[in-house]
Amino acid sequence: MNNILPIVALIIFPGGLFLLTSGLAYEWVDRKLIARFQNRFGPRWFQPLADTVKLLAKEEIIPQGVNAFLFILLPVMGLAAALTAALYVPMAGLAPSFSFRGDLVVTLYLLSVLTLCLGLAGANSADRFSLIGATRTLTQVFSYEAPFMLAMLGPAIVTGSWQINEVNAYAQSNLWLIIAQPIGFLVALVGLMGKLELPPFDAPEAETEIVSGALTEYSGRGYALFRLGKNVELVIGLTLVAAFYLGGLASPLDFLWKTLALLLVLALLQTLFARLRIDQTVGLWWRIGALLALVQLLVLIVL
Amino acid sequence: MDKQEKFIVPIGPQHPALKEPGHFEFTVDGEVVTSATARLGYVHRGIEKAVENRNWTQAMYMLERICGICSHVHATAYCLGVEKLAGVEAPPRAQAIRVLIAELERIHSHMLWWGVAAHEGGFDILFMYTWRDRETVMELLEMISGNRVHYSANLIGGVKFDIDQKQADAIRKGIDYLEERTRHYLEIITTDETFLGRTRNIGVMTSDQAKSLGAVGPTARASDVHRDVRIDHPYAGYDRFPVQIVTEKEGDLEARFIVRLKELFESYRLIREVLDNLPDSELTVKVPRKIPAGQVISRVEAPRGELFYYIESNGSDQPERIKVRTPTLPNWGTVLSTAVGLKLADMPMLLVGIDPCFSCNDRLVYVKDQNQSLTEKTWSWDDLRNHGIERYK
Amino acid sequence: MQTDLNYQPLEQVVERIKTWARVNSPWAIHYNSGSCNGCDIELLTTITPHYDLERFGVKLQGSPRHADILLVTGAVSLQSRDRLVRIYNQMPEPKFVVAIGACATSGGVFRGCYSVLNGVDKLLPVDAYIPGCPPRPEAIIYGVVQLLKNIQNPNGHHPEKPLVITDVPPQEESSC
Amino acid sequence: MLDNYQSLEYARELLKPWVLSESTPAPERLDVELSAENLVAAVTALHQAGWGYLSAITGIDRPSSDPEQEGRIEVMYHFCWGGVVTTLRVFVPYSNPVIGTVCIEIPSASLYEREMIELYGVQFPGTPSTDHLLLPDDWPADVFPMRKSFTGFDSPDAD
Repeated sequence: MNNILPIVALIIFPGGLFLLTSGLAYEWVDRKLIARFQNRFGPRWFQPLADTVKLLAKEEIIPQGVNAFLFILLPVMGLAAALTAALYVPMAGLAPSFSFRGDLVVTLYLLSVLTLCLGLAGANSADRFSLIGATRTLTQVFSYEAPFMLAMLGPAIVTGSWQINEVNAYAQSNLWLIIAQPIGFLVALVGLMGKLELPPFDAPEAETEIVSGALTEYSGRGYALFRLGKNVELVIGLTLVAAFYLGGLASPLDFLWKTLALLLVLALLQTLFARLRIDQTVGLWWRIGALLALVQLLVLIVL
Repeated sequence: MDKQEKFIVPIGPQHPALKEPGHFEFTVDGEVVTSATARLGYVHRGIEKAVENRNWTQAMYMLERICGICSHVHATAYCLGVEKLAGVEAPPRAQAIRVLIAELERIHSHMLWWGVAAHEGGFDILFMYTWRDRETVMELLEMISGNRVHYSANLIGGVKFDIDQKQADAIRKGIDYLEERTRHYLEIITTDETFLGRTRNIGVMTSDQAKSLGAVGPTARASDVHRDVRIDHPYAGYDRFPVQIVTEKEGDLEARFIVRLKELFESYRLIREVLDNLPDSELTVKVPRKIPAGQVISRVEAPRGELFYYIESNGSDQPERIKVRTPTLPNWGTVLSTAVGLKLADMPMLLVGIDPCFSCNDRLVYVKDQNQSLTEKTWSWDDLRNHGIERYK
Repeated sequence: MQTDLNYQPLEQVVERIKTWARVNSPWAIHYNSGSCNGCDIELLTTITPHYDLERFGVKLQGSPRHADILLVTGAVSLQSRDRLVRIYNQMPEPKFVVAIGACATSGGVFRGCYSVLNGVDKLLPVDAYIPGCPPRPEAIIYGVVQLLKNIQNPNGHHPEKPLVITDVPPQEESSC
Repeated sequence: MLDNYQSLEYARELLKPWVLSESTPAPERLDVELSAENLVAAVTALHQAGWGYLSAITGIDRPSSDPEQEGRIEVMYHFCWGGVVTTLRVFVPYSNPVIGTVCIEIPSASLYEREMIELYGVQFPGTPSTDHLLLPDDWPADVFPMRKSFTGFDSPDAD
């Protein structure tokens, strides 16, 4: 338990404000890297901020044939889940503000609540594209969730505890787990891309097929909250994988360069691949992802 | 599956996959498409009617604007037809310049196409890189004609501008750069795993299916059908600069990519040949204002396939009738028959596979799905949109 | 957008922030209502590396819900007239219309054809016209930047905007 | 592939039973006039023999000059094969503009026929579908834009 006042921890520092700004900053880095890889100039530094403020200031259209209460609630719930997940993760290199035995499972569950909200939002509206987007989001959840969990279990088994804080401490003390468990790292990274629906796994919001999937009907605030949720989840996912596999996060500087290195790898992977069809993604995950993660665990147990 | 309401996915008329308005309804069962219908006509501007009360030269400017990507080819077909009617022959240098600009336009059209096709498959980096390289050919066209898209090089009886030595060298330099880039793209398209996952043996069309459906251009040549007007019936300068046919066997989406890329190598060779031995003669020949009565058929190979012009004149200075049958028209039949059985996610790729040019044609093809007996409640895009409108009032 | 003087200072600040955000992240949606796709490929060229528009924050969106600017190309053909109206109605409020190319501005070379409605302004309140057949990518960017400037200055000219435009029968508008 | 002359001979001999009049306006073209009834038979013969493909169907409105003689619509079926084009020409009076459909033989011809139905008012009994092709759905039923009699909704204010 670190010593920052719980309220401050919740609102300002590791939670709330800091997270939203770092989410926007990471989104900007991500878009800028992709643009530079595509030989384009890329957006200015305040672009995500301008996008979010503009979306918040736009008129909110609530289409009929949609359960209005759910329509408004889902984005808020998604963002809330993403924000709470941040409390168990060693944000900015400091010790996580709350941690208890088994908070790894809770964090992973909270991270996938946002994707479930997205699926529900899609199913909620009567527009054809959202319905298809919803089915794709949910099928994708079932495909990447298991391998991603298994990949996260690797380091937990080695440290012998389910607490993120302890795993982080263990990772700092001895050999980087990326060298000890390379397959686990690979599956975790690619699992993160699946969770955040980054290309090549962006079938659920394939712009050229189903407009923008579950989010087609959303405009203004709802859409802004969903985008913020996605950014926050990007940051948390990066810190989680960095904490586990890149030898723990001791100081803010450590946190910074490790997560940005991971983001660079992520951006590179994003630009390299064409979008996979939904059945190809599911096939890839179950055949390769799950198997690799299992092999990794067997190696650990036998070791 | 019989009593359940068919799930209709309307794509278009406004849809990010389509750069132009066309309305497609795919009846899907889960992700698999069971039947496809198209409703076009959003770009119908009544050109063939308007042309009848314009004189011969005015008509050309209108016909050029049928399609932004293949405007030169429309003008060439029209001018060749009218020159044949008037019993006049454009000078050899003009014919050679027509071939040169036709090939440059083919490069510009094919590069545009596989950039957009890559974007459909979610492969945006190829889209960006291809369109960056396409700027070279746009600059060449602008250097020669002063305009990037509608270069209107043609006159009835000749060509408007000449190619001097400095321009020829700039074209050769541009072509060398493009050839090296095209080799690079051909290598990417045939090896990149994720892209192959989207194109290999999808929308396969056998060669006799292509023949019976009357497919034309690269779409037919990808299914090993030897149809290329530049070879069957050489027009303008193509008899002096022969073309070799480029065909593929498989007839799937990947083959269509490869045929178009290989055709570009053919275009580069042709352009160098034209530039090396450009016959010197004057640029235009005198054509009477009133074209003598008669009718003529003029066929030209547009980037997308065979373009068919039927021109009839009644001796006055206004055409009696100009019928334009554009290459995308017969290719529609092939798309909507190969669509059955594929996945919904493949539809944008399939639609873009034949390089559809809606402005060239606004036609409709209605293909009944096999199980006729289904009672289906089709919710067309209009009903969906009407429903949308009442909601927000 | 008009920040007239009787606003209290706080609302003026909020209004200025809102305008700043709208000017710096104008999302666009493109509809081809009967164009020869010359303007469309020039429009697409503006988001490719050579003229990258993302540096100004412009992003081509798929759904009318997410877009602020409606980029219309082509002389509105009778067929696509009601689709265009519907897309306009589906866009959330601060929305702007840009007519790209000679056809969208006045029907261009197809003016007078039986199935063409000469120009977009016969149907929607248009904020910016970009002439040219097709306009060069630089011209399109210049046009969009002029629109953004117009949004930014408080007493900029804005066409009057009916709340919802109903379907306009062919006879009525072809006589005007 | 036969050369141009042989393919034209082959087409002429294929169409022999139904020919009313014949002409070759250009070296690589054969122009055959038929009566409306046996058009379908001629098209089937050409298609069965694998003679090229139906490239286009062109319509021309021929209003008659003197008042009591009725105007006609000329419909041309163009078949292309390599460098050679055969045109089957059919005349149909205004009063009953009816031609047999060729869609059974050539499925993709349905789009050409729909254009004729819409723009010229020629009827093709048995064609798979007849709803609108180019013109908007709210287009008045009996107005055929490509007929000479049609001069647009209002005088084009352009010129």
